[in-house]
Amino acid sequence: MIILELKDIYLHFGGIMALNGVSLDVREGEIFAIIGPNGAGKTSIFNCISGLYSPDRGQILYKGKEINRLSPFKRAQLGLARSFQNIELFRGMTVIDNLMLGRHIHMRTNLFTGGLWFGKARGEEIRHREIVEEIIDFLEIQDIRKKAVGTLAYGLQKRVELGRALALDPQVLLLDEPMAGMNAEETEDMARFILDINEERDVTVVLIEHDMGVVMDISDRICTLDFGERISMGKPAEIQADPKVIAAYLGEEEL
Amino acid sequence: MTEPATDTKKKQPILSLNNVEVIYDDVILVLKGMSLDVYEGQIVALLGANGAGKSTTLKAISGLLKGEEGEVTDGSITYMGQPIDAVDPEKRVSMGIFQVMEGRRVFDDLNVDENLYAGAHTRKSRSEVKRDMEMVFGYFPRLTERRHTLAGYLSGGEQQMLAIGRALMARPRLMLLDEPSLGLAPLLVKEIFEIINRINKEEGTTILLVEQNARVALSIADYGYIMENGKIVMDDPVDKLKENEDVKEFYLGLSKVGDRKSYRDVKHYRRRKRWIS
Amino acid sequence: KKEEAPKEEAPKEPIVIGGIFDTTGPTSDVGKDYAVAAVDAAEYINANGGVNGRPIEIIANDYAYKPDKAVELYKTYVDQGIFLIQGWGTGDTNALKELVNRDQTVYMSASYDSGLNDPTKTPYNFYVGTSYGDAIRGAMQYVKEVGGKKVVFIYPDHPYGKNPIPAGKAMAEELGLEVGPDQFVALNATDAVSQLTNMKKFNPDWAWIGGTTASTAVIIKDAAKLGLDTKFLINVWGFDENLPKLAGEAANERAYGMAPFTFYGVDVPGMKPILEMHQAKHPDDNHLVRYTQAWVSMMVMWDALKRAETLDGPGVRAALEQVTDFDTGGLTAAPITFTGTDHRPNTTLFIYKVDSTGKQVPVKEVTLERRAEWLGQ
Amino acid sequence: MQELWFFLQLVIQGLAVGSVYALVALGFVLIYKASSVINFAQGELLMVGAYICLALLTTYQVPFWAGFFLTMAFSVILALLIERLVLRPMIGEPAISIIMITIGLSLILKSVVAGIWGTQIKVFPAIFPQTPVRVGEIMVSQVYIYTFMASMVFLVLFALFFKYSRMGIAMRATANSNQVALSMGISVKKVFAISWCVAAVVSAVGGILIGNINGVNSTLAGVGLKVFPAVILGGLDSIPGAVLGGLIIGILENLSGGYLDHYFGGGVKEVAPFVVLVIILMIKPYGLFGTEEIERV
Amino acid sequence: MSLQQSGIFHETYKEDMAIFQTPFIKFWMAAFMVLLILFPWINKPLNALVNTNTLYLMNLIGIYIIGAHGLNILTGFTGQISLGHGAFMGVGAYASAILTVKVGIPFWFALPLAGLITALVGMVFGIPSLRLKGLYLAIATMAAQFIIGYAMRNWSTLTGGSTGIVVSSPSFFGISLGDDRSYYYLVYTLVIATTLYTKNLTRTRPGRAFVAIRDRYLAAEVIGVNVWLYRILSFGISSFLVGIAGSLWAHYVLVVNDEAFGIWLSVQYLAMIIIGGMGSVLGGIYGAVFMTLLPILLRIPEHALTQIYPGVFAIFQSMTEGVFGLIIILFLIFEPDGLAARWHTIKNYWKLWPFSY
Ligand SMILES: Nc1ncnc2c1ncn2[C@@H]1O[C@H](COP(=O)(O)OP(=O)(O)OP(=O)(O)O)[C@@H](O)[C@H]1O
Ligand SMILES: Nc1ncnc2c1ncn2[C@@H]1O[C@H](COP(=O)(O)OP(=O)(O)OP(=O)(O)O)[C@@H](O)[C@H]1O
Ligand SMILES: [Mg+2]
Ligand SMILES: [Mg+2]
Repeated sequence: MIILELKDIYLHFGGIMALNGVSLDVREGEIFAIIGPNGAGKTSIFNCISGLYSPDRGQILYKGKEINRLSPFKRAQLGLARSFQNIELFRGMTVIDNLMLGRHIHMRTNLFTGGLWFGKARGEEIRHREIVEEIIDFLEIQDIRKKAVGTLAYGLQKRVELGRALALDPQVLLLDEPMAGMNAEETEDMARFILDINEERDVTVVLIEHDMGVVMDISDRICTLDFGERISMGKPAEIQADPKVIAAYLGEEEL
Repeated sequence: MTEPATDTKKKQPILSLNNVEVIYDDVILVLKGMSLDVYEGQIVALLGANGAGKSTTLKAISGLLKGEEGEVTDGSITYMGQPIDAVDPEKRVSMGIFQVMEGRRVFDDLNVDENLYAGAHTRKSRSEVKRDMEMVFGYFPRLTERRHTLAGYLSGGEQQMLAIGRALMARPRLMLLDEPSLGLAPLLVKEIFEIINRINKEEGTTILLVEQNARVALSIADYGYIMENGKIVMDDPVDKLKENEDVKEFYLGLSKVGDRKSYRDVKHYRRRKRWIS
Repeated sequence: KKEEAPKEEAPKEPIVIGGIFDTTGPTSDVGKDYAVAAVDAAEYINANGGVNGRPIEIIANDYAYKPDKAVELYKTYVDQGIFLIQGWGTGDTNALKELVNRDQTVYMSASYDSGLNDPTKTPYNFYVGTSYGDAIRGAMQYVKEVGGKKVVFIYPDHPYGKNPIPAGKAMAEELGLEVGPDQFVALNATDAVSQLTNMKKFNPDWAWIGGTTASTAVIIKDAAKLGLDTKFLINVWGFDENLPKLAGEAANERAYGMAPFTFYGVDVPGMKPILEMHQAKHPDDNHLVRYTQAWVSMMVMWDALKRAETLDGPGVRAALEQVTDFDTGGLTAAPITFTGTDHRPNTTLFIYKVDSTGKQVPVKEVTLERRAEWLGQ
Repeated sequence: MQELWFFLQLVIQGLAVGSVYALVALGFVLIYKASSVINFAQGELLMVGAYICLALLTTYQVPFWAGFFLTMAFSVILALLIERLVLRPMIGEPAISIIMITIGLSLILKSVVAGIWGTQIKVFPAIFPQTPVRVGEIMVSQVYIYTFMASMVFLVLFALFFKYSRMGIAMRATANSNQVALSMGISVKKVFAISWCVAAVVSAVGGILIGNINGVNSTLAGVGLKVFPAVILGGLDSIPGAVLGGLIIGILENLSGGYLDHYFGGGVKEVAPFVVLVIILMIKPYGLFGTEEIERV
Repeated sequence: MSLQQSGIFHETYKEDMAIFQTPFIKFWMAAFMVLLILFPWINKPLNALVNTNTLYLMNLIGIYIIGAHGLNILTGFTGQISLGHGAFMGVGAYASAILTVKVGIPFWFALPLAGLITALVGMVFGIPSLRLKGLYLAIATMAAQFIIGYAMRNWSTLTGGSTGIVVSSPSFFGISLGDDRSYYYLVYTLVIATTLYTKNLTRTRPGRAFVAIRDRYLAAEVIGVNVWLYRILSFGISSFLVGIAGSLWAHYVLVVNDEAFGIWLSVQYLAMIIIGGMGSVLGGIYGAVFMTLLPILLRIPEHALTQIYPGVFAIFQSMTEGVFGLIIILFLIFEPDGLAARWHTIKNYWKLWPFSY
């Protein structure tokens, strides 16, 4: 079943056509990768999906319903979560608080109950804290849980960001270059996390990544963009062999 | 520590860190006696896990720690035979040390051209700067069409190109590169490393390279250091390093037999091997 | 009773007086001189026998023209057992009047707000200058006398400026003067062109200015610039020795001041001790009529203290209410009298003007009736 | 006809007063552009400049031009001192702390001035011809004309400087990120020092001009507050915006004073600019010419 | 190395979330509370020492603490600088004065109502925050300051114009709260209540949303925070608290007059939270204490000097403001993150001591 679909999306900034009639569809339960040269428009697609950019033209469908006009926070409530290319964590807060924020949409505490604390608010805090701790265990970041994220090393921040997105309990997870800045071992961990999230939590993953080793290995389908246009879409093996993709993106060398 | 390669043995290192300790916020000890030598004309790679302290090392060298509540509390940093611990960061740039910071720190509100001009701040000759600018645009044609766009609007990869271009504009003697390949498309990664190699060979720029993409890094480096938890745990000429089993496994992503494996096959959570723990 | 920082070899415990002055705030340009004078006067009083042998001590604190600061100082003073205060502005004195009444603290202010001179409402408030209400009435009376027909009121959006305006308008009506539209010029205004251009349409013979010296100078200069024929009658805080300096030639024959007090240095008997004090303590300073104002306030207070039966609020109040025809040695336009039913010190003031050579000279003394209905108005 | 003259008089006078604001705003924007510091002591710099010049001219009887240049020199020294002692230690600290620092600075400057010169108003010796210029029924003091010219000259100088000079670019880079600017070899200290020096000089010029209009006392620093609506209206980081903002605020003040005061009982002059400001900001959140904050992820 | 203290292990998240985590801290907290309760009975000797009515000071401090909490929620937590809180406090004061004097409502109802009215006014002036960022917003709130100030001065029928409104002290079951001591208990009951409220708010969902908006509002929006709503709510709750402070102020100082609520008060509020530590509940308290005490403490040497050289006192007085400025500057230079941060570092240091590294 198609869970997320983009139909003929156009987006421009001044004279630059960032997206030029892009269409793609993501099936429920798959790992879908978007690749393409720098400036091809990958992040822009994510921004359109999560509602930070509104396309000039075209439709974005989530579970068959158009979400073009929804504001970003509403889309999050529908089950769309993402990470960012330039880490966008809340730098002043601890890891736990960042993840607890991921739980925001699932919590109900308001200005009154929160201020009173005892009773409702505390119970809710504890319940969600348990969920968050589970994610912390899953991502193996126990030892940094009370550190301010701003002081963490780059790679760890990426992991925390994944955790925050996960805390939303999303149905579709958009990950923008999750492996950037990781060495082989950490890349492996991250890949494992993504696979686990996909398999065990039944989350559909849309992935932007430049590490071809990972992309070709873990994704079910890949879409390639260049200059805002889709130049190919298909199984990893097809993409790898596509001369257009090789010329624009992969280069001649073997992987 | 093992001795550096024999051919450079007699020479004075252009940069040398001796037992450097760095503390953040007065309490967090990050570098715990870090030592490292870089010889003129070399490309030296510095590898290590997330949080090992690689970026911190570079910042200690360029003097940019101060802005982040960090402080070198012990040990010494020598550049061209002189201790530079007391030298202001901007002075270090005019002495020839230039750092490309992690995470594409471009000037958002300046356009691409102005960013490049800012990179050439310490240089006098306007005509040379102009020429180098054309060179940079030659390297990164993608930037040419975005010349008058504010850098903040560029895509991640474009910003990374700009950050590297800016470093080229400075024509440093010692370039500190913090993950130059971050977020770049594979094709471009290759190109960037070619460029790095070229300025090293042609201009004689010494390069200290922090890079997670160890395969590419080691392919152009002369000498490699591996750091963990604030210390150097291994250093060797690259050829030797590449043969090390641990390096192969953890940094090059090769299993014992030397071929690639699928991520789907990796079983859960192997215990990691660490040099120190 | 507190005994902090006692004067060396003081024979007796001093009578402590709380000072609430503005020496750093927006009115410090005049407030500082006033505060200095109050301290000087205390020294003079002590040198001349104090209060029946007891010295007085004035704690001069700055409140920077902030009412809440004034309240804080006031409360501190009361807490220390102080029952007599020398205060300053219209806003803060009004702010404190309830508390003053409750605590039975005698409060002598530099604000001559007419609202403070009705003992049925503010039994513990006193001041020694002709009230603003009487000043503005006097001004209208003068306008009438010299044949003026049309007047306009110019004032800042501020209690000192606003409070007397109704009195002025009522008086103008009573005298049959035509009143033009009010104009508002802020105390910190740097120009008044728009207001004066507006006023020009009505073209009054006389305009009342209820600002301070700085804003008055601005108005007068702009009036000259716009070539207005209007002459200006200026309330007490807007007319002092600085005005001709600031306004330059523009003030000549244009600026008239309502002056309850003799200007600093004028040769009257009461000025002698002031000048001696000046010579002895700060010969290089340059004083204004504000110095005289504070001095007179202290002298009246001294007189009452000496006669007070009990040294507390009610005692001093009673003594003040017995002040009758207190001779200020020519420092005020008329002697000062308080009664239990009327705290108006007098109803007479000088009208000064800036003459064609830039000198400030008295032109007239106006005296108003002491009408009962004007009490507190 | 008379109504028209009235209107014109208000506008012209507004322009005149506005050019004073423009001048102060220029210094303010300069500092902001170079270091993203909001300088709450701008008015005090102006006041100090005015007092220094006044002291030179009256107490020391220095001729005007000598006094003028000595004042400029003094302003530079003062700015360097401020930079060295107060701002340099704050490099890299959050903007809001630096704002607070400038508030502290304004308190110090104010009290030092009060300590030295007292709080009474002092009068400037007449430097400019006192007779107003007259066009039809409109009259403007000559000082204002000089002020207007000064602000135009500075406007052109600064605009060129920031667009084209090496230092100008370095300054904008510094405002963007101290840390990254340092890594380019840009001396953040120097940038701060230069920007404060220039701002102090511009302010001192403004101070002398304003001092000439109405004399000098501690309330002179209040002009500093007028700067905020002016620069925000123009766009915080825009040099032409500062000038235009200053002029518009001047005109607004005068028009509202002339037409509205009457109905609302005074004080409209002071608030009207702020009301207009909020309305304009709701339509153009970065003022007329301000650069938008970049918000892409 | 982790900063978590070693030696203490929490077995439940409930314990981990408690405000006072160790018996040691609990003990000192209790001791402090006892001192707080006893203070009005033991402050006399202190009065002479600092030459002022310390109980009055304590009350003012308490009132400012409540207001500072308010501003801290808005600026420290949500990251929206306000230069209008002085005026908002005025709204609270006027609302309370008008309600008690002109409408005749008892103080106990006027107090929360004043808070609500201020919250409403604050939210209206917070609307620009939906579009404005950073300093632009700061100046827009400064516009609020001037516009409200103008209304207070000129809407004479309601506000008594520039003369203001005289109010009376509240009473509690027939006992007048007009004296400093009983008012003290009123103020500090509310101080404790609002402090706990603020602390709790900031460590639960809404507080986290505030901080998220401060740190990165785009990311906050993408994870599902209704940025719009929370910005306005932040203005609302912040103004509510400062309105309460205003109401308390009015019934303590007993006269409401626009001069007290000028831009300077707004600046002082800002100084409080910056010096105390933005985004820290303790910070608001430290800041209010610091900013209220400092001028008083500065008066002590000045007072002594006045006694010795009465003639020159004016010079010293003009200097105190400068010294005040100087101390602010020194403070920010040496403690840019505020007093609360200093406390934090010391705490961290001792946690790890003697193995600091
Ligand atoms: N400003 C800071 N304040 C406190 N701690 C910091 C700060 N910057 C870095 N650290 C800590 O120092 C350690 C080393 O960080 P550093 O950024 O040098 O790592 P790195 O080796 O570059 O990692 P990565 O590969 O992820 O970039 C980390 O544990 C990090 O948490
Ligand atoms: N807000 C914006 N304003 C102006 N230009 C923009 C904006 N957002 C994106 N662009 C431009 O649109 C193009 C596509 O950008 P996008 O970030 O989607 O690229 P990308 O495929 O993610 O590249 P990368 O791999 O380098 O991250 C780029 O040229 C970029 O400069
Ligand atoms: Mg991207
Ligand atoms: Mg790093």
